[in-house]
Amino acid sequence: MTRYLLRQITLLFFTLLALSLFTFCLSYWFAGSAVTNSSGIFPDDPSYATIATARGFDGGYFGQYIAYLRHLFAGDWGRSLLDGAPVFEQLIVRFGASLEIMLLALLVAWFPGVAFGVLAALKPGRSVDNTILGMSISGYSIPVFWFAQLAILLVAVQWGLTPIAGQINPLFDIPAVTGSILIDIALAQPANPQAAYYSAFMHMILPVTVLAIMPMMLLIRLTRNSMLDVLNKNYIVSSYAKGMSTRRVLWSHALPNAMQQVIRQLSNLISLLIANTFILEVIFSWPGIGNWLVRSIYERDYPVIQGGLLIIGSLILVTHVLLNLFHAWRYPQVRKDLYAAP
Amino acid sequence: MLLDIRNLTIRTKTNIGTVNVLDKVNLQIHEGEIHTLVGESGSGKSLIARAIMGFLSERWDVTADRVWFEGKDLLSLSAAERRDIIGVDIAMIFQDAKSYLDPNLTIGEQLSEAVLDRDLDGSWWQRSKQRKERVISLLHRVGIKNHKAMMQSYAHELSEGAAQKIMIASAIAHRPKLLIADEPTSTMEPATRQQIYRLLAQFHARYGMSMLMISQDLGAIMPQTERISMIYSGQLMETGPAEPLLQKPYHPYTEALLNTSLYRQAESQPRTKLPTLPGVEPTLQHLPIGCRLGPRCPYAKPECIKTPKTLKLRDRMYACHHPVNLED
Amino acid sequence: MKPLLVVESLRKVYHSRTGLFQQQTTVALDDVSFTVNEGQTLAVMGTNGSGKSTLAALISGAVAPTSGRLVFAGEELEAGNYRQRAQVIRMIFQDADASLNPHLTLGRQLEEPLLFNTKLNARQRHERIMKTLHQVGLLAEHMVFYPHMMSTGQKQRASIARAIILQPKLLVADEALATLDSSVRAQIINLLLDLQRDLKMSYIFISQSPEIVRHLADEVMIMKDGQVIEHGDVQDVFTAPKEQYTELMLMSELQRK
Amino acid sequence: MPRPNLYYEERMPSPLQRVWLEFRRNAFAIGALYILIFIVFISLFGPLLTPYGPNQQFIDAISLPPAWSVNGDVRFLLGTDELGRDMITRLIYGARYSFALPLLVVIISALIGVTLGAIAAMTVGVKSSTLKHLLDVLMSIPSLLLALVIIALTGPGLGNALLAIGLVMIPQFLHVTRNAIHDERRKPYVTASRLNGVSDYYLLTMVFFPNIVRVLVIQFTIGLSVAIFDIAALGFLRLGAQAPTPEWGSMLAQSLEVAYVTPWVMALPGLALFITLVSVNLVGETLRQAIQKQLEQ
Amino acid sequence: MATTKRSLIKTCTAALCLPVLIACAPQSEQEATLGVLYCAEGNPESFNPQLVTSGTTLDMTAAQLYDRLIEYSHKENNYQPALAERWSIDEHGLRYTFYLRDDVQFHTTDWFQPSRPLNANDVVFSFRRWFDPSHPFHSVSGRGYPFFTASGITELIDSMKALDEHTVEIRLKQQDSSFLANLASDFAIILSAEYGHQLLAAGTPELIDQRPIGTGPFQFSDFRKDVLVRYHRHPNYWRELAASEQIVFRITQSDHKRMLMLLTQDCDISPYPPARDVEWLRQKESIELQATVSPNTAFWAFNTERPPFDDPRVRQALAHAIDRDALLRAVYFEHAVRADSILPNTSWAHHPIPDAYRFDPERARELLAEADLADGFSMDIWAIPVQRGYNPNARLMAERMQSDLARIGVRANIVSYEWSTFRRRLAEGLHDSVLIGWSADHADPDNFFRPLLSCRAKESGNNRAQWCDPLFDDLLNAAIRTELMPTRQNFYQQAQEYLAIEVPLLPIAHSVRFQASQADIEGLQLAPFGGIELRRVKHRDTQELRP
Repeated sequence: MTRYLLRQITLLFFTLLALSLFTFCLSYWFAGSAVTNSSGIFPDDPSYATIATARGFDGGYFGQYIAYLRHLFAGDWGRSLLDGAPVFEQLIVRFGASLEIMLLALLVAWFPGVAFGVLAALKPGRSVDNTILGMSISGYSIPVFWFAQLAILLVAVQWGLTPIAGQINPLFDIPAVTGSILIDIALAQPANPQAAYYSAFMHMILPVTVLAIMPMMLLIRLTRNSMLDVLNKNYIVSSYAKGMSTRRVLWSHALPNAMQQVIRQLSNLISLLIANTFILEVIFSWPGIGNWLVRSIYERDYPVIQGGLLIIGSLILVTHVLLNLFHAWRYPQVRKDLYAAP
Repeated sequence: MLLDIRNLTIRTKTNIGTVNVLDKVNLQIHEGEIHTLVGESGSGKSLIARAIMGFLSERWDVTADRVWFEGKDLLSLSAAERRDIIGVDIAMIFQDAKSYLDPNLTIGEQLSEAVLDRDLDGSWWQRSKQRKERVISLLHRVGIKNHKAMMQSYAHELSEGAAQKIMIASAIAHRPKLLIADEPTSTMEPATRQQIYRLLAQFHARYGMSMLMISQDLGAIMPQTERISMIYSGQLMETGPAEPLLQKPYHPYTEALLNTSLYRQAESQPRTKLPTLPGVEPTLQHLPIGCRLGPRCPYAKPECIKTPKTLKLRDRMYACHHPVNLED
Repeated sequence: MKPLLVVESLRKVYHSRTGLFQQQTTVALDDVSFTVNEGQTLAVMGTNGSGKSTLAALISGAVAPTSGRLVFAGEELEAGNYRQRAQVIRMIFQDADASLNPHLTLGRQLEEPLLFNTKLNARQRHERIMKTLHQVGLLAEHMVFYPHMMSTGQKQRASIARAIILQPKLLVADEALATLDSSVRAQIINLLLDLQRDLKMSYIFISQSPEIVRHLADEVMIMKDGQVIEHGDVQDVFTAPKEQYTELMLMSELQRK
Repeated sequence: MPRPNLYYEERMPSPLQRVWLEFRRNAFAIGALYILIFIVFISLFGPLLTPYGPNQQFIDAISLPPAWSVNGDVRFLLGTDELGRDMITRLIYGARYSFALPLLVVIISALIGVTLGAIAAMTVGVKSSTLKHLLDVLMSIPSLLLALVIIALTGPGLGNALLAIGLVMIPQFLHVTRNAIHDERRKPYVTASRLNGVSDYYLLTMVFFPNIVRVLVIQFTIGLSVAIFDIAALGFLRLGAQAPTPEWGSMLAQSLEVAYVTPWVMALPGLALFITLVSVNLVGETLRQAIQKQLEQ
Repeated sequence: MATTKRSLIKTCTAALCLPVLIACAPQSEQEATLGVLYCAEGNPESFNPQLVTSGTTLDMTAAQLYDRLIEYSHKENNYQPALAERWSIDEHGLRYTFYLRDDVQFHTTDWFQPSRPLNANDVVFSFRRWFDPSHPFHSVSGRGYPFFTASGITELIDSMKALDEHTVEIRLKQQDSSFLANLASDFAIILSAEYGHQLLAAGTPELIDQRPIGTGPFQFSDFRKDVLVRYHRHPNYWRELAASEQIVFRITQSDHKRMLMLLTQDCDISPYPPARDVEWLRQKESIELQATVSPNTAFWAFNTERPPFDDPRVRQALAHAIDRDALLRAVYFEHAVRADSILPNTSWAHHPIPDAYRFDPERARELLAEADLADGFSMDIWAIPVQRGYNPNARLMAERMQSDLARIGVRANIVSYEWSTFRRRLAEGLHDSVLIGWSADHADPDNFFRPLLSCRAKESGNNRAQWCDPLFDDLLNAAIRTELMPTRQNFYQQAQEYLAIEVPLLPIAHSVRFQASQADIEGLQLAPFGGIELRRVKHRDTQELRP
């Protein structure tokens, strides 16, 4: 396991390096001055020359890349071309906000997704299975941006159940420290935390639910398929041969093994989640990274694009490695396959 | 009579309609007997074992005059009642034992599942301690000395022989009255096979349990076998005590199988052609009417198709109008 | 008798990566030499991992040796030259099912070696295929069958047909009978015996079953950990094994007697 | 070679035909297939079917509800939008942008990706597991994000969005093809063909290809579904097709301004997208199951 | 059972353990959330109105954070004292003296604690910043002072000095009839000189526009880009204290979204509700809708520096190509009148010339042919991405115009950026043409000409047509040098006629301005000119927290 851990961490290191190299190259590929694109300082700014030197632009590409990495580690990710605000500070807050709904949506998707998937797998080909499968495919096919809009019109506007924008009623004076509203409320310790949590909760319901739909539907199918697969395995038969009840067999053998396959495909789910988060943040005015990145692309705010890509890319890479590690830790026979690979 | 199966019939749907995969099979196993069921692949021998265990899914329609185990009809038991028998009084081991072990649980965890709660008492902690002791003793009984390492290992780390030993340990946890072994050694190397057979023979001797061995090759049956049943394409061909049956088979099928198994090879000349049955075993879509061996049987006559019947001679039964080796 | 295939100090080493910089070296076959004569059957026995399958793969050409050479009827066989080898040495696989392409009809699969190794025209190829099918006891109609429509025995016959369609001199069978039912196995044994008689072929027979070896082979070679530990006439080796390893392997069910 | 059916009466379906037979048993999937064929049809012949142009504005018919409602007008079956453009015409034209173009893009990427993947698999052996890991990582990045990166470089626009999606799809097909061939090449039947001395071309077309075609078909349906969604999503984010292009995603984005007052303007393009995606996904999933079933026999 | 337990634990880990869910709290009536939510259309570009012209920024800053020397009363139609309790003008109209109040306190915040009330230094500091290039803050923020440059007061002021602690004197170079109007406009706000010096000492002068200190009814508290701007009540305000403890501007770009937010009570006030929604908003009982005739004009400006728009015939042709009546229906839903002059119909100098801008595609084609462009050409129409009082939906308007233009063979391409980028690029003159407009800052007609079309306006980047014509500038200067109404009217008439020939821009509409709020909001009044005052705004009853 240690060796595997080291190997994964090496892999992570190199992929992160490749990612940073890519974002570094973007400065050149984007239109305009590479100095401006990486630092956010316009050529007519008096500090332009100093910045260029600090970023190694008087030297070769390698020196520039090293300088770029140094700036990254120092937390100097450049300034927005639009408003001159430091990218890194914005990034942290927005990243927190994005991560919050992503994790919550994953959580919301997880349990019903697995439960329905198992339910369908227990009666393959029957009406329960067909209904769940049909629901899953339709649910998976709903364009999330359309669905969000329908939800807003119906739930929020027509029935007046929830608010439709932001993380919390802005009259609560909650300073954005981490970006994650639940954590920020805890940090801010307002006079009326209950009310603040309630408000945050109401603001979350709609975006998180809509965001959870597609992953949930995917999860249903993943779970169903791997569960069907596992239920045909011989060790399920031998468990019954021990005189175990169906419930126990499901719980201690079928489900854990089915989850193994699901976890292996979890990175698909995460990527779906990230893509949908981007879209939904725009719709629900959620002050997250996707909302920001999309607009920056539209506005060609290059330092922001680079920063956003770097952080989303890192999130994906780290998640990927964490999933691999979790998988190898939780499922011992996987490690053997990994070692055996030529 | 420990297990009494009368007219066990299993039907399933195919694209040409419902067919009898298993056709009125009778099988009796006495207390303390090792009974070997021999048949080629697809003959339905595993279906019998699974029907007894209650593993067959709904697409298999199981009917029988009786499937009695100690006088209880296994087919009409509820799931809970069945659990009092399956895994306790009837245990089963399988071919390719590794795949019957959960890859994600340690051997210790899986073995402790076989230990029933009702055999333990005391507090939660005490019970778990007892459970562990039971598991260790089971491992010792199947000849695994290094129980500590074994309990922590996973299926993929085991050799085939060791995996089968674990399956046996799990099966004998409650000293079952009947052990069903579905080709437990067919994929093993000869030496390992001997080891497993010795182990099984040992438990048979120690606990006096009955065993239903399933084998596809007459050449590789357990030496201690007392009775043999021959099954072909879902029909029982011949049943009888091992020695006489192997020496003088009545049924043409038994004889053909004996000839082809190289079992009597010592007598045969090397590089001579082996006497074989012509043709291939029928598929489910093309089951012959009457005695299913008919099309391949050198002695087949019209009555084999019209009125197949089972005859009894002393303690042997055979389903044939024209038995061989019966001249005396 | 003329030596057909001469195997000279054949060696095969596998490298596998275990870590970022470490390599693990496995010697699968270590300095193996022997000769197969025309019309003769050589059996190779050994437990799993003894290197007997590697040997089969090397002789058939599926794998290139690390060192050593193969001389066939005085001509050295080049590793990687499949067409040279296909004319003289053919292989029957352990799993007939997996060795047939599930998406091609049997006819197409039998035509494949003819297309690439002979100059026959379509009609001649068709005739050859029909003839070969008859030789292995299959019917003309099997030409349009896909593998999934045939029984195990028929599949094994088909793969034998593919092996002999180029009329090779040497047939390598890697555990070709291991997974067959005994009655089907007997049929195939008979077929192999017939073919050997009719086509004067040599066999290299890889098997774990002493019964089959005794029935089919002239010579037997016992392998252990990539090396030949015993080599001799079947009768001699079977009646008086020199090594305990051999004895253990020959034990099997015969002891019931 | 004699034709099989001439002297053998029983049908001899090839494995791929058997997949189709299995697929055909699902009535919903067949329905979905018909819908897709219908969409292809209107993509091709849309201009012949519609009485108006996609950007033709009727000043006297602004924001009309569908024809069956009280204020509707039979001239405009599904109503008009806030500029007085006929909804049904725009939807039909939209099929070109939202279905036909992604389809075309996926076909082209598939051709390129499969070719490259086949070349990669045939020339380079399984050497570096690290490379495979890197590709795996690349695959785990959402296609929409990659498309966003490319659009960040090229600027918004339908052409750029299509290009971006196409570029994103290529490595996926490459990866799938390469992996599938690698999985296949260890199988005995491939060794058997090699020992027959077949050419690389024969190996690729007759041996590998029929056996990996099911993987490719599945990847194709997945790719198509993703491409349709991504193009629409980019249009919705105003990074893809620009107004007044009747692309469903950008129609949806524009309709948001009037969603409350004239809900049908918003509901219709979304519905069209939904139906298309359901059909593609249903066909894909049924195909996958049929193949699964055939593998299990 | 041990096994089951263990696998249960493992499964749980696999299922990404659930954090403790928040208990749904019941609605609590805590007072900490009192305040008013205002839905703004975009981010403020700066917190200093001197630097900007955009209405969005003005609405959010001018009247809330700052005060001016004098104010204009619409009710009484005259100038009222504000920070200056009185003022005097000499007989030549060249010397203005302002006498300041002595009880005006600046904001006290975490980053600045004033040591003294407002005095003449502050006024001089604030004014010199925009007209005196040697002022230390003149080049801070680097945006220029578009309003002052464009309206010409920068050039107008001869000198300014503090006569004593509470008296300020301004001398003009020449008489200007719009000077007081300009002083009363939203741009002429007063900053704190003390704060300026503190920032200079700290080396962070740019903070003066980012963390503002003023004398206004609210003080700056928090700004999260794209999310909100938060102000708290200024407790030492010299007038009646602000009615609300807190005011939060929620930044929401989409007008539809803002309207929905009004319905879901995510907003209390939504300025500029979309015209198409006005009719049914009026029906809603929970929503109060206010309307005012607002002196504004939406227009289509051509970049006269770019060919082919440097040819007046092309501009005329484009003007004739547009069916503006159709635009009124499709875009304004008839809540506007057609503009036949840049000057709104409410102005006393209004002089419509309908014929110059009439819809006549035939004539347009002829003109294009004359300009050797019979085959048409393709052009960009930049449409403002936000909705303003003068144009509720520029994008929609552009789409309508696309089909009109197609009729004369002109292929139009619609371009849009986020609001601040849009303005930056617009100022750089990167556009072919732009759909934009102007709302009056004060009642003087000069406010419609000089900031929009003068040569100085071109320098300041506010001249959307990039049009500079000395003849036109002369007309404007002549008009401003006199107080005599008939003379001025005559000059302005000539100016409008000149515009009808040159067509640097096509006037499209003068619209009615709407404002929607929750029914329980009181103290909200629509001012015809410029920004919104929020100091009297509050919820009618004791406020309750809404989720």
